[in-house]
Amino acid sequence: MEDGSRLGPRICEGDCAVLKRDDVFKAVPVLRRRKIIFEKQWFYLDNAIGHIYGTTFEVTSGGNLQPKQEVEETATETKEAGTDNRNIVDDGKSQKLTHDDIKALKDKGIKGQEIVQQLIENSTTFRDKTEFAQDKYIKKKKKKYEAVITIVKPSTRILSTMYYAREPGKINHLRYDTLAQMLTLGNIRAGNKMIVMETCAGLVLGAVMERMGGYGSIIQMYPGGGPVRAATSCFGFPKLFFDNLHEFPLSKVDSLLSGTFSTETLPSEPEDNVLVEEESNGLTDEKQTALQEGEEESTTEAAMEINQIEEQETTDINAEDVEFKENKEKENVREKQRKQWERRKKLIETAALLREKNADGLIVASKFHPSPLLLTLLEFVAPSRPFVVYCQYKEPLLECYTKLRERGGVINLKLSETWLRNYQVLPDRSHPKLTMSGGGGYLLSGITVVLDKGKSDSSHSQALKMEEPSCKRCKVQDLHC
Amino acid sequence: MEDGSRLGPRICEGDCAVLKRDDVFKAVPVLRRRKIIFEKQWFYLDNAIGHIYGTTFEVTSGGNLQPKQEVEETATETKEAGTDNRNIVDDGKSQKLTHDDIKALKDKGIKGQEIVQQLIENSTTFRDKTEFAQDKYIKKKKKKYEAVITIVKPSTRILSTMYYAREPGKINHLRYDTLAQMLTLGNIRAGNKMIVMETCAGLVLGAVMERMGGYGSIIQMYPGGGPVRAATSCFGFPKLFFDNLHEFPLSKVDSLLSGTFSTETLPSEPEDNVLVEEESNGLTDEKQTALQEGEEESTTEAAMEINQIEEQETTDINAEDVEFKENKEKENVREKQRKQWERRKKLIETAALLREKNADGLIVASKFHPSPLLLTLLEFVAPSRPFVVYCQYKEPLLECYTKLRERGGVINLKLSETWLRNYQVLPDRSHPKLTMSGGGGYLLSGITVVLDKGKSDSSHSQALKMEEPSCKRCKVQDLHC
Amino acid sequence: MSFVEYGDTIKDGDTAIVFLGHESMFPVKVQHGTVTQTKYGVIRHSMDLIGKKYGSKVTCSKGGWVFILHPTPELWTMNLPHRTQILYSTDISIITMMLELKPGSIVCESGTGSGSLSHALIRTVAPTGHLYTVEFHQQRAEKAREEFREHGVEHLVTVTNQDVCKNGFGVSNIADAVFLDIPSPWEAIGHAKSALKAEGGRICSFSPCIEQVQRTCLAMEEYGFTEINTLEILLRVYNVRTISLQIPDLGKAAEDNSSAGFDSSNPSNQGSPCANLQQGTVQFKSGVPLREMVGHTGYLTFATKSLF
Amino acid sequence: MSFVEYGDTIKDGDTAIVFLGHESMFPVKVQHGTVTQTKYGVIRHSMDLIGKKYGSKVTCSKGGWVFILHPTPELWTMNLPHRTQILYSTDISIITMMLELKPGSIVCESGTGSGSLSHALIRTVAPTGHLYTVEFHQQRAEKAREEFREHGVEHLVTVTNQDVCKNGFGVSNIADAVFLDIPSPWEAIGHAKSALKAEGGRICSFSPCIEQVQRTCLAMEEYGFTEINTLEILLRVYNVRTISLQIPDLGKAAEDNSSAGFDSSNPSNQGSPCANLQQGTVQFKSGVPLREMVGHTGYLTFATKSLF
Repeated sequence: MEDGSRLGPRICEGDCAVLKRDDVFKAVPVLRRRKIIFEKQWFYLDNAIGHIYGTTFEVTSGGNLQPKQEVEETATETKEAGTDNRNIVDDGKSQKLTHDDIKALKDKGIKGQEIVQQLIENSTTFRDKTEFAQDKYIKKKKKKYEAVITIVKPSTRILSTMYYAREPGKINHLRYDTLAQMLTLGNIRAGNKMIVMETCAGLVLGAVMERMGGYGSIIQMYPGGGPVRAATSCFGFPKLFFDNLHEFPLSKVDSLLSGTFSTETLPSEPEDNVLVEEESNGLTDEKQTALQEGEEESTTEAAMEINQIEEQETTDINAEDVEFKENKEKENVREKQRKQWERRKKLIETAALLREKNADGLIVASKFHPSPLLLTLLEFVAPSRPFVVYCQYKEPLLECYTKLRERGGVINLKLSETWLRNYQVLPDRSHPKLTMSGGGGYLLSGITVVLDKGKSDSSHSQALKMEEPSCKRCKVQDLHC
Repeated sequence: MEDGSRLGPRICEGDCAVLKRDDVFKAVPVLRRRKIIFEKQWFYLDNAIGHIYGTTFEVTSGGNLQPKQEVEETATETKEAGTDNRNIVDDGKSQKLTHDDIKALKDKGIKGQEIVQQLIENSTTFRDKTEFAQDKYIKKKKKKYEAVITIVKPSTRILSTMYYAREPGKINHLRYDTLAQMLTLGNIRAGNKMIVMETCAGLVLGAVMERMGGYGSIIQMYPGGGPVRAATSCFGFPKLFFDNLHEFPLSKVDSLLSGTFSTETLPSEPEDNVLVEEESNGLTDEKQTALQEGEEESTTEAAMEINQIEEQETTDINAEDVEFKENKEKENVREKQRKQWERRKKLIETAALLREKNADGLIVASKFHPSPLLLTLLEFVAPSRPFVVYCQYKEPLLECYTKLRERGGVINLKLSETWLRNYQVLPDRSHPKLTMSGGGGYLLSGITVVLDKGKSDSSHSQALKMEEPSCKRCKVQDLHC
Repeated sequence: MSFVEYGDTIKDGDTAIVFLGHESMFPVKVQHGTVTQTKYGVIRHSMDLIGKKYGSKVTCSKGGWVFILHPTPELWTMNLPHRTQILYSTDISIITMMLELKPGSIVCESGTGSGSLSHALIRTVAPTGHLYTVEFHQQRAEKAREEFREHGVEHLVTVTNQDVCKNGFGVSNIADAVFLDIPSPWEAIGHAKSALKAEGGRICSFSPCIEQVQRTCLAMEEYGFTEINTLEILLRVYNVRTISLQIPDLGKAAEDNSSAGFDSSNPSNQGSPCANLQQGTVQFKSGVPLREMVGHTGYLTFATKSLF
Repeated sequence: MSFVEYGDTIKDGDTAIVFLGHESMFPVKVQHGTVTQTKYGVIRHSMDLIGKKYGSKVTCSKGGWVFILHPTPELWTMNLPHRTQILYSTDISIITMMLELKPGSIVCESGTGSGSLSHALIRTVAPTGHLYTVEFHQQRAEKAREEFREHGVEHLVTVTNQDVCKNGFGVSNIADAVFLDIPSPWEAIGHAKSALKAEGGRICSFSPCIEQVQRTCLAMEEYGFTEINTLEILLRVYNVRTISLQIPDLGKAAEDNSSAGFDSSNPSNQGSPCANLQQGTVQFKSGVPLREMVGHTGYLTFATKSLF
């Protein structure tokens, strides 16, 4: 096998890895003797263990993975392209191989690539097709009969793309380029003290953690019984990244601000939260429901894979803790108390961190109405720091904007949306991709400044004037500066 | 001069013509001995009269227009392009010709093209620039020193582009491609009976008239004292196009529907309306006001040019009517009475046209809230006919959508917006234009059906279900059909 | 019924659109004695359609109902049988405006394809204009002719089956506008120019790929076209929805409780702060973009054949 | 202050951002004894700035006030002296994510240009990563070095003045990511590949023109890059406005009048139907797109150097 020390990390049992085929990603736990179904192929990851991340495998008989050294392009020498399609009459009889023939080839263990070659040779119209149509045909067939997957290390790029494609409902339809804007506009970097409020399965939290690389601290605000971090766990961060990750219940925020905070009433256990997450998606519309039902299928599948990692870990811990069966109950009670004590201690620490009111930024991306979140959580942010709020809909951000203007203490407010266009770049046939995302959600960003509470009336009116986006005034100012 | 019968229409005195330089248009009346200012050049149109539309002229000394037979590209043979710009140090001293030198050349009557050539020869950095930078330089200088204009015949393409660029506030920021959508979605064609309600200076009316080519009839609904048709008059339609153009005051619509309509109370005279048009633009925001102030400058200029055509016509009529000065007053009273009588007669005719409730479509594009307009005016439309409503903002159309759903009698409702992207296509430097319009407004379109008033409750719920944009249901239906 | 004139009632021989629901419809040829199957049951043409008003609600045999719509070029575009990739109304709109088409215009088109644009062009140039449309695929040309006949517009259109790049449009110096939607439009620019009137006219070329556009622009320049302008137009459709967003629980309701000092270690009380909180929601209407939209149809290059 | 760490108070030597109002700001180098002119009057650094908290409101000599902001790469991008075309935050965001940058990453960049992207890259790879940036224009390279020094990030960046197409990045097999913003990126793909780690890494090329993209994609394929993906990202900014639209007068208020039968030929009564009508308006908040927006910056082509 390869020299791993020079070539980067190897695939290890227990890792969270990402399967990749063309543009399709799927996060899976690396486990032995576990059947994986991906892109209509089933296989086992056993043989992948020990290989370097980035390796491409071919699925061979019995669902075994076999490393593929070279990703060759399908033989182009067989192509004899027609110049146009005027002579092609589609009678549905152009393929001489029957379904049974193809099945027979497969059963014989003939590799996908060879099947495609046979399909080409047995197509009566292939030679008459234009070069473009030929390529299209090959690609289609290749996708159908060749089973090649690459195993890659998770990253924000990959996981955010994956979630947007597979389970957008879980991340409030936050498109990956919108997430990218948030990370940059929020000046997320090592050493920051960040406040993150998200209900995006922990994807946004993971992205922030990746950008902070274990330096600095993060306070995750959570609704309900505990933070959801299914996507966070997919990143495969080292343990130390979690040392400075704190969580604080949203339901304690008002009391913290009003000075009545106490740790006596803790929110319910994290387990309860899963229900909350599944129950409400912030939508009453039928269509959305219908859509999400459709999504739910794939969701369930992928979520299963991911949750199994967590289960796995839990099982491991239990296996270590429970040495003797007779001690189990006693142990459980003690363990529960210890955990409770630890939770309370951490909560007090986190409350202290928030009370300093010197966070270096605020990131909000949730299913809740952003306005109360933003107005409250900004209290904890130091002046001259950026904040970014995501919402799937524009209207709530209009309200945020208005409320923030009334409140003061923020400048450079900007409501925006990005358009993302992917291109096909091929010799003589370059064009934007034929489908694109209709929308990736909206962002409201800004910068905090010292809030002049005494003179709020006068500062308010001046702040409004100051920020009014008037082209005329800008020009005049340009001249002066 | 050219053989006009074969080569299309000639420029005539009194025409409304459009001046064109690069992508800039301006509509002007063709008048003798009248100074025109366009793109920082002044000239007289006298010499253009009698030439064919589409002719390109050069502005020569004294503001005379001289036809230019060939539009040659600037000599490319002098170009010796550098490969990159690493050796260029910008010290602001690269041009050896001074402002005075250039002024001297101009005063000598040297043509613009020659001035540009001299500028190139006297630039110390021109040869070091990349080919791209050289082209950019030439274009910039050419634009500044060469005075070439083309005179073209007005059309919807030209006038809608011109209005959007020069006076968007006058047409409620209706972008030309949005107007194009309206004309198509509205199935505007010869022979239709159309209802048009617009406050876009008559541009939308003109576009509808162009597409109907004088066949069929149009009923223009107007607010205030009379319809505004400044842009309509720019099209230069033949007189017969106006024979079947009717107008009806909005303020009479409710009484018409309720059966209490009478012609006894006519709205005030058209002249009053200009004020209304100028007063309200539907915006309270400072920025918009600032922007529109900026626009107003060019607006005033262009509007002046256009209005002079109308003045001109009025003067002509008066000149014919008033033969003898002593008869003037008597004549005036009689004339006024005749006009009043005619107006009333036309109003009764128009009311009858509307009462048939068989219009072939409805087009709304106004500064007013579209919801009451749409709900009321749809009463006059036959079933199975398209309607299209434009609004600069999305929110009012959301309301229209909701109200229409409650009302019933419409299907295929669609709320949309178009993105327009212009490209630079040049060898080795093709890309989308660097600036684009941020938005062209929103459209709500649909089709009328027979309104089942008796069963409104049941039909409403079924209609809602029927129209709910559910992907799932669509797919099922596809299979069934 | 014809595609260039509205009729009030459904007649034998009409092409009508059966509207089943949101973006679900299909065209039907109305014929005495014929029946059409829908998911709501059978429609009997003689009984249910002929003589009825366009826009009527028709109850099918299973009790469900549909609307019968008068055909328009736009409805046809949404429902026609695809023989090729077709142009949709968004592109058709800007093509029609930028080519300055109106009643009386003479237009040349190639290829005819599935006739989506052709129907829209005929509608706009009627009753006094004409469409010359050239299609190199024989079957398609034949099918287009048949459709134009059925749709009552055959007097407004001439379909020619030839290769426009080799043989041109078969007319010269009569067109106000030319439209090209062929794989190598640059090979047809010369023919387009000679089809256009001597006094000039407009041309449009539709191409999916930028390389085609580059070659076409060069050819247009070579042939002396001016105002060469390439653009792209995309439709963004919004679904109108009532959204309701939860107001997050920041603990305002729980403040009284926290002072009461419930011990969270008592399992029966753990849920209590959540239980007595009034989770409010905010409702609003929103125009929500579709998750996926058409990201590209083609580049449209417009140009003017100038006077000289 | 540094561009990779927040400081609470303004210190001598800091680069701070003076915020005057909506999108009107400028950077200032804080120095004891210096004064800065603004339209609101003078700011005296020793008195008004040094020792104050970042984010403070500072009153200028004429009584108007400004905010003093801590610099961030994003504020720098909005305020830096342009020596070239620069990359803006919208593109920078997607570049950073798609190159999978994080603390510790080694990145190569060419050209340095005005340092807009460089500052953002350094921010992201700090404190343990490094940026190798290559600029062929000597003046610009020098200026960039100076800025990095002033901004407290010189330990995180190496500026080299050479032609990347000829001489590469000056490092090999150490980069996690390479970014190219040069006129002929295809000439630098080989150098980019050898700068990247043996185990692979990511590359991005920014080009305004599609022809550059075409050549670059070919070169990437030739050099065995995979996942070649070209995209474009555009920012649509909305102004938040209170809009009020008039409710049209359809005559409801006038109905009583019409039955009263005023004669419109009586001039004094002509205006009456308008006069007594209560022209209502509807107010709502709207996010209104700007009239003009940036329509294109460049195409971004990303690719992966794979394991084999």
